[in-house]
Amino acid sequence: MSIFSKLLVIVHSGKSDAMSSGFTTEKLIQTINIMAAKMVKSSEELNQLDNLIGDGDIGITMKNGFRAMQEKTAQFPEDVGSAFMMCAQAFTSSRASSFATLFATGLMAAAKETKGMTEVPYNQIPKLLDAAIEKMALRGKSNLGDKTVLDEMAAIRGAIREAESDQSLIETVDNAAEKALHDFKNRPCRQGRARIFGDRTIGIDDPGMVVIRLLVQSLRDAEK
Amino acid sequence: MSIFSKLLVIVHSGKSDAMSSGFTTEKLIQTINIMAAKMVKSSEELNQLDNLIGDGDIGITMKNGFRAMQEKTAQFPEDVGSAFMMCAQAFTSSRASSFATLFATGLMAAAKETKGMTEVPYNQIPKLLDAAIEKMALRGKSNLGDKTVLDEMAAIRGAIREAESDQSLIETVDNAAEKALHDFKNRPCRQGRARIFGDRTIGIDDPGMVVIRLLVQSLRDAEK
Amino acid sequence: MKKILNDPEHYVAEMLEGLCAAHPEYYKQVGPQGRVIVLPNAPIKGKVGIVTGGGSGHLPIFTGYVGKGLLDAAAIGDVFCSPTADQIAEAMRQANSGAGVLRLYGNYGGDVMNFDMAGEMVEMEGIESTTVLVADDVASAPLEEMDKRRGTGGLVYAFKIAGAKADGHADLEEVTRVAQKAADACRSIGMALTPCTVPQAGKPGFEIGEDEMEMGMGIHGEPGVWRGKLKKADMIAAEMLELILADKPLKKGDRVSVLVNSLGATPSEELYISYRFIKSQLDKMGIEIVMPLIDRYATSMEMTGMTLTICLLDDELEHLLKAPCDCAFWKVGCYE
Amino acid sequence: MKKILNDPEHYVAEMLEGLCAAHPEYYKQVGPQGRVIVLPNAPIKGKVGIVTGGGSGHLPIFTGYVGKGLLDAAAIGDVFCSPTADQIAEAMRQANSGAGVLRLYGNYGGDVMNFDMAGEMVEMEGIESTTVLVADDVASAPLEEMDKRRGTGGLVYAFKIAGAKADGHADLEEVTRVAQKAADACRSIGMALTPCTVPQAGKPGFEIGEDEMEMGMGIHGEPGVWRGKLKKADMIAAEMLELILADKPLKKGDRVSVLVNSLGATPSEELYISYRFIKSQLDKMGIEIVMPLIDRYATSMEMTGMTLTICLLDDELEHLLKAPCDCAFWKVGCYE
Ligand SMILES: Nc1ncnc2c1ncn2[C@@H]1O[C@H](COP(=O)(O)OP(=O)(O)O)[C@@H](O)[C@H]1O
Ligand SMILES: Nc1ncnc2c1ncn2[C@@H]1O[C@H](COP(=O)(O)OP(=O)(O)O)[C@@H](O)[C@H]1O
Ligand SMILES: [Mg+2]
Ligand SMILES: [Mg+2]
Ligand SMILES: [Mg+2]
Ligand SMILES: [Mg+2]
Repeated sequence: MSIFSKLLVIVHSGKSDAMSSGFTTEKLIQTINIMAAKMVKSSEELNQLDNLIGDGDIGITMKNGFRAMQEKTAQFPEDVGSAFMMCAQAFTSSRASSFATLFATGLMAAAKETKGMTEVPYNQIPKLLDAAIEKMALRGKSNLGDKTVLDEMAAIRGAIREAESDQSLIETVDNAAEKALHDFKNRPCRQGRARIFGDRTIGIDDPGMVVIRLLVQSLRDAEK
Repeated sequence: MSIFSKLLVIVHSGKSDAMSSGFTTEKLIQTINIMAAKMVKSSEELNQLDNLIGDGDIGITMKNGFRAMQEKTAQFPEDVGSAFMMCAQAFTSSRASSFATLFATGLMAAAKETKGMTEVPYNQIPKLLDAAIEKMALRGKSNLGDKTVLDEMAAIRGAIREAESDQSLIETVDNAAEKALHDFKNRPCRQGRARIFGDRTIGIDDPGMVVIRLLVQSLRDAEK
Repeated sequence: MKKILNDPEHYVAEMLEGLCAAHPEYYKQVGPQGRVIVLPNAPIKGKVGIVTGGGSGHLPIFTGYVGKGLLDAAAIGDVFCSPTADQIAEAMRQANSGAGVLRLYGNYGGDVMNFDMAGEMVEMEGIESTTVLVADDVASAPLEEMDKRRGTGGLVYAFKIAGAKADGHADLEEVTRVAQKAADACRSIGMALTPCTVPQAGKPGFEIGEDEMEMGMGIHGEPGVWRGKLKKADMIAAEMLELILADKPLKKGDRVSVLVNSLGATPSEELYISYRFIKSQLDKMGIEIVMPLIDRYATSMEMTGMTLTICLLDDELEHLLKAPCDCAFWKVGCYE
Repeated sequence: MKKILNDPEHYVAEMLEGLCAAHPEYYKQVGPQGRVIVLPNAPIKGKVGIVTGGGSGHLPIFTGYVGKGLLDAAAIGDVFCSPTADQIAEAMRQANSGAGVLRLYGNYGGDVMNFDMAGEMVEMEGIESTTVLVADDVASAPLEEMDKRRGTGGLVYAFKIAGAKADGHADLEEVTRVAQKAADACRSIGMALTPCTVPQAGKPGFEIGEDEMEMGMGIHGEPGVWRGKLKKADMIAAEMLELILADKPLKKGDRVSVLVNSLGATPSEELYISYRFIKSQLDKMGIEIVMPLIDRYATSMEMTGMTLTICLLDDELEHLLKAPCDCAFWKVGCYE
């Protein structure tokens, strides 16, 4: 069973298991590596998407951001909160862009929630996700429904809550991620650079949403 | 017999005739009109030539310059010298360019030579041409052989001197004008904007020389 | 990409190195990745610090306006990219003499998030700060959504006016008040004829036909009000003026400053042709122009086009606008 | 033709109208066809008048440098065309306070003929005048034919230095001497990436490949030393420096000013990238840079490219270069 799948299973069931009672720095590093590979591979595709309704840089942002985190993993402390904080710093300092700042804001929220813990019980993960969404919305002065990264994250959060069984969890999350993208495609972007394009964003996926969707996909693929 | 032909005949023979004992303001106006028509017609062609080794404006210069002179002809006084002076002023003030300044310099030289005369004996015309060439060379700080307007004018001056008979004069001048162009074609321009193109001007006619060649042609054609 | 550069990755670093080497009397390079440019004598005792920031590629904006009677520090990002929050935080630290710091910058999403984050970072260190956003581009959102408008030429007036106020050792509240007043007094509109190329992207930011212009386009190539055949200068100026006046009506007797700004490639000659018409229109309306600014004040590298900004003055703003300032790109009056 | 203009025929007239409307404190429009721009308070009693002239399309050159501590009057032609002799003559009359007039301009054939003619015209009116030609472009003729070289960035130094000397009420002989000294102290070289379009011509002055540059090209597109693939900034700067130093060797301990000038579209960012390298090379040679000028000082409308000028200073030139001046495009120091 992959880390992510195990993570989700446990998150959903609410019970911890003996072998792997929680999310550790080591697991964080593994997760980062899986996601980083996906971001490197998808970088150009993401740039092109951002180019349609933005400045064409979200692929660079993600590639550089994940590389910056990878460069720090060797120094990650056992304290998961501190490790998350280092992730946030690596991500922002590599390159400033809306998404980098939002992503770092989310990581910082997670850092705060997990400060001082060497092992984060899996069932606390939804709380981390909630905290991240909340802080990111504050930072972006944006609301759910604006067709941003937040909507994709909220869909994932919802899927975790509603998944019917442990085994189907990763599928459910993956489907929800895909569905959210689809649902928002024909709505206009109301935040960021894309906002200025107004109705021209209808029919185009929001780049930030696609990033989250790809990250989920990378975890699902890793499990196969 | 056209004015020009008569002019040349008499210049060459050195004798004046009763009917038309000299060059008057009226004849100056007729000459200007003939030349102006040619310049208007050749303007674009001249620009294109100047564009090869210069800034592509000599056609505009000539068109505007002759038009400016034509606008003044109604006010030309009987004094040929003053009329020439008005020509010079009209030509320079319409548009500054090397050729306009040189042409005006030549006209001013002619003005000085003919000041106070209402009729200029035809046999004085070579003197006017000499004066013009001299002053233009001083103004342009240039020498014969530099492949400029001066070389074309010098060739015409030479042809007048050497023409074998009155009747053949216009033909001789016309041929000399054509021959000078041909002789200089494969030499490099050593003055003006063209100089900077150096050997790239070999094989290209000097625009200023072509102007003079066309003016002669207009007089020959007017006679036919 | 027809640019004079070495590695696109080093474009900003080399540009800043050259800028600071050329004008060490105005610009000192410090901070994370050298992306903070600060007045050599900052922080100035007792003076409110003014900090800005934003993407590179807009010289003189942002870095260029660090100077006497202007800004104390700027955090500068990659071309058209926000600086990072820690760079902004460092700029604030450098500018802070204890009298507090005004964060004065353009209303772009990424910048706002990073300036907010930086503000929170230094707040914990005891640095008091305020924010004024310049959001003057009328083409970027309707009047009802003014707070969504992006900042453009109005930044120049806000920098100048707030800088002069801080120069007179007003307190943070006062400096913030006039900065906001200046920002509110400005309206701008842009138009573009050709795009520019972000070095790291290597290709033009947008495409536009050989005979086309875009009215209302943003300085990063954001779409505008309409795109169509290139009009004559007077028609363009008339429409720009109209769009501004529809948003902020002026009346006889008003005094304004006017900024006719090249986005880069548009030469001064064309700015003056346009100014000529704008002045004639304002003359007809009985509006007086004070200290017109006609040059490159806020650019997008080699973009062809211009922006028009009108800043409605009162006595206070006029006085501050005319007060001395001194940086490598702009000098007003004299310091003695 | 992507330009903001009305009728190309009125390009210069409207540009001058806008310029004088914007800056009446510096520029007054007089003379035949309004093509003479003069300081409003000229002629200045007891002061030698300095007059320049040349084609339009090069702002700030020529007209823009009419100002305090700079020029008294300029005669301005159509785009890239000489002014007429009677326009130049009128500029000289306007500048003449009785102390004589220096004709200070660039070595272009048409200009020389017209300035000479104008000189002869006003001589008859009793105006004493001298000539200094700026001929600093090393690419335009070999060292043996220096007198055939065209004028470019060196004009800026000659204007500034002669202007400062005249400002100190030196006599015509002295002003002429330092002007000549400044002209002799300068060497320049240009390079271009894209052409510009003369409005009346309506199409670009030359063609050049998408990945090509031309080294040594003149400001009107005159052919240069070589044309080939666009090189990296440091390679370009190194070659430009080399061409200048081959012509005018510098030695350890020399003091120079450096002008890195955009021909129009090339943004300040790229000038600073280039300056960074030039300074590093001169540093290595032990040559000190004084008052570097990095901006648009002499342009060709929207041409992409730059010129590099090096002006070797002695104490006298340095002092005059740093003296105050004030025009709409350039301010040095303070008048008080
Ligand atoms: N104010 C905001 N609130 C929430 N999400 C935002 C906001 N602004 C941008 N985003 C998200 O960031 C994505 C764009 O990121 P990025 O390309 O880094 O932006 P930029 O290049 O404009 O700084 C958008 O697709 C959107 O999902
Ligand atoms: N110094 C000079 N001496 C003699 N003739 C010259 C000189 N300079 C230019 N010319 C003549 O003028 C012609 C170019 O005229 P024109 O196009 O008006 O020049 P520009 O546009 O460069 O001012 C040349 O073909 C040459 O015949
Ligand atoms: Mg983006
Ligand atoms: Mg971005
Ligand atoms: Mg020509
Ligand atoms: Mg010409």
